[in-house]
Amino acid sequence: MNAAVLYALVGVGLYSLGLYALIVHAHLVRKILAINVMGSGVFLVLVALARRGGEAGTDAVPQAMVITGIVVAVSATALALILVVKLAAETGYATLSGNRQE
Amino acid sequence: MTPTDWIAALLLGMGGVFFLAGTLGLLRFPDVYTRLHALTKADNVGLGLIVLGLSVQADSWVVVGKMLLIWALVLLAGASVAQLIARSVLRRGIRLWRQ
Amino acid sequence: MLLQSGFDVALGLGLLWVAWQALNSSDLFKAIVFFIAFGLLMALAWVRMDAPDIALAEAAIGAGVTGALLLGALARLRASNAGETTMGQAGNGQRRFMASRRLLWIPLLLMAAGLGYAVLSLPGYTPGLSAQVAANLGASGVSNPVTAVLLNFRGYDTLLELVVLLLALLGMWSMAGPAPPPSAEAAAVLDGLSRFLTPLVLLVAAYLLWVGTRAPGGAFQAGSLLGAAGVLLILAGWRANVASTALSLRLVLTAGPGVFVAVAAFSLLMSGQMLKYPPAYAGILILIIEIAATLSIGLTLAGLFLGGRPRGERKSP
Amino acid sequence: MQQLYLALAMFLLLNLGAGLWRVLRGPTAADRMLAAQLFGTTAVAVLLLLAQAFGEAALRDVALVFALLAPVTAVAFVRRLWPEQGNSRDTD
Repeated sequence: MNAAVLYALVGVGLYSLGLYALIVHAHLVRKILAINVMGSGVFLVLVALARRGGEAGTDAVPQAMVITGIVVAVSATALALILVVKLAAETGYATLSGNRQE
Repeated sequence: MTPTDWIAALLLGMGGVFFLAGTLGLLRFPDVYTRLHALTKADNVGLGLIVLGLSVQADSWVVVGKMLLIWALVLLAGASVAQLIARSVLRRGIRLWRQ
Repeated sequence: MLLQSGFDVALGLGLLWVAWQALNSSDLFKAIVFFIAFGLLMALAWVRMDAPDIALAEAAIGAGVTGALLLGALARLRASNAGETTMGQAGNGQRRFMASRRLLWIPLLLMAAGLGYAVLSLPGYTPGLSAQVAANLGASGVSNPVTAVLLNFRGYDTLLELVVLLLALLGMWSMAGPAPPPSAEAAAVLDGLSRFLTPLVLLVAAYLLWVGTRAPGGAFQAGSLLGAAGVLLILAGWRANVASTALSLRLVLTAGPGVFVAVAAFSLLMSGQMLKYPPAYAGILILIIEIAATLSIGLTLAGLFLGGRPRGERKSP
Repeated sequence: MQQLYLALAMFLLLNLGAGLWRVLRGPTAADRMLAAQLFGTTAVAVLLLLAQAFGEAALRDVALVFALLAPVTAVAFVRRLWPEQGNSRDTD
């Protein structure tokens, strides 16, 4: 097993852990963290699999996609966090209504 | 191994020891003030020794300059953050550890 | 060789463990600190994946923006007593769900096993598009393949990414209302630190932008650094004296996508195809787009951290 | 020599792992934040070692970015989460 496969498997692991946390946690900030971890897992799989080029070198296309992905992920996170902050300011909860007693 | 290699290895090893000391301090010291002290000093010395060890074998002066700049920035960050956190902890009324 | 594998295995296990803690720590603040550590380990993983361009972006975003963003949001949530959900707050449905949590492992493990099997069964040698990238690198105007892909071969992707960034900021502006007022006057140490570091960050951002044409670096990394400088200035209590309606602010925010579209139109006229630069001008066109994109990305990230529309007031002297 | 760099980088990584214990234990939020600060310094050292071990100059730029931005998260913590007006004595 070479390093690329190792990191791709770690990426799969991260994606699964993130999905688990996304489902079981009610707090929306935890859900945002979970989505971020899932995203990192996907990025890791993409870049790890781009390394199978051998002498032809690393494939630059997935790397470029991941760079823009990281910056877009952080701006989406910022937007999501503002939504949660507004929700909590309005309702006093940082969870969706289905997940709490009214 | 040439004599330069030995000097580099010695410096790098000492750097590792200081990092270990910083972590031991972080884990073993009794309160946040002492841990602050351990971290922001031991690790910065450790990084300095590693930078020195790498500089001995660096290819060019530009590389040495960049590494020294990095070390200076880490020192600045360590000193500022230590002061800011210590001040914030103190104002929150967290007591100092007494034997 | 053994040491390298050891490093990779330790880093991989560390990533998984830290991610687990970031997702499942009892205390939300603890979870966020673990998430910050997770970003740091990810940067090391990118280094080991021969992707220094990504490592640079991850370092700038992770160290400069994400942590500050999460901690700021947590502070605002605590102000409205929503920093944490206890089990008591969870509804009946949630509690019933907790009971079936163990069953959730079964489909998730099956999914993980399936994905793992898919990864393992992929052919070992796949050059992907690296041959095409290498063949056309000479005509792209830059010699860093990642920058060539970002700004030449798949320029339209990057153009749309810049639009997405802008949309995120506009979305926040329309929902969040005016930004929270700056916290109390910064301590002397913080004030001095922000004055000392900001010019250096700008310098390194310019360096990364410049070097990005031939070595790891580029607009996204430089823009993220600018954003981090903005975060530091906002934390130190500095505010630019512009309202969200100011023309100057809007011009810089739209400079990235705007210049990109202008270049696309120019290339449409010159060569009949959008974003197909004439090889003689490719280098300079890419640099112009990158400068505009860097400014837009930096200002957008800082604006996202501000947490609302800028009010247009100056730091009181 | 490359072996030595790699061995030291590995040692520092394990060192970082040991530091995670403090994030886990706390007890105060400041302790956790401090540990995160240590990770930044350690990552810089690891990156410098890897840069020399593999002859990749770009990794020094990554280290430079980490060093430049090392204080940002801690400053956010001090300014936003633990502002000085706060007199509550909760330990998180």
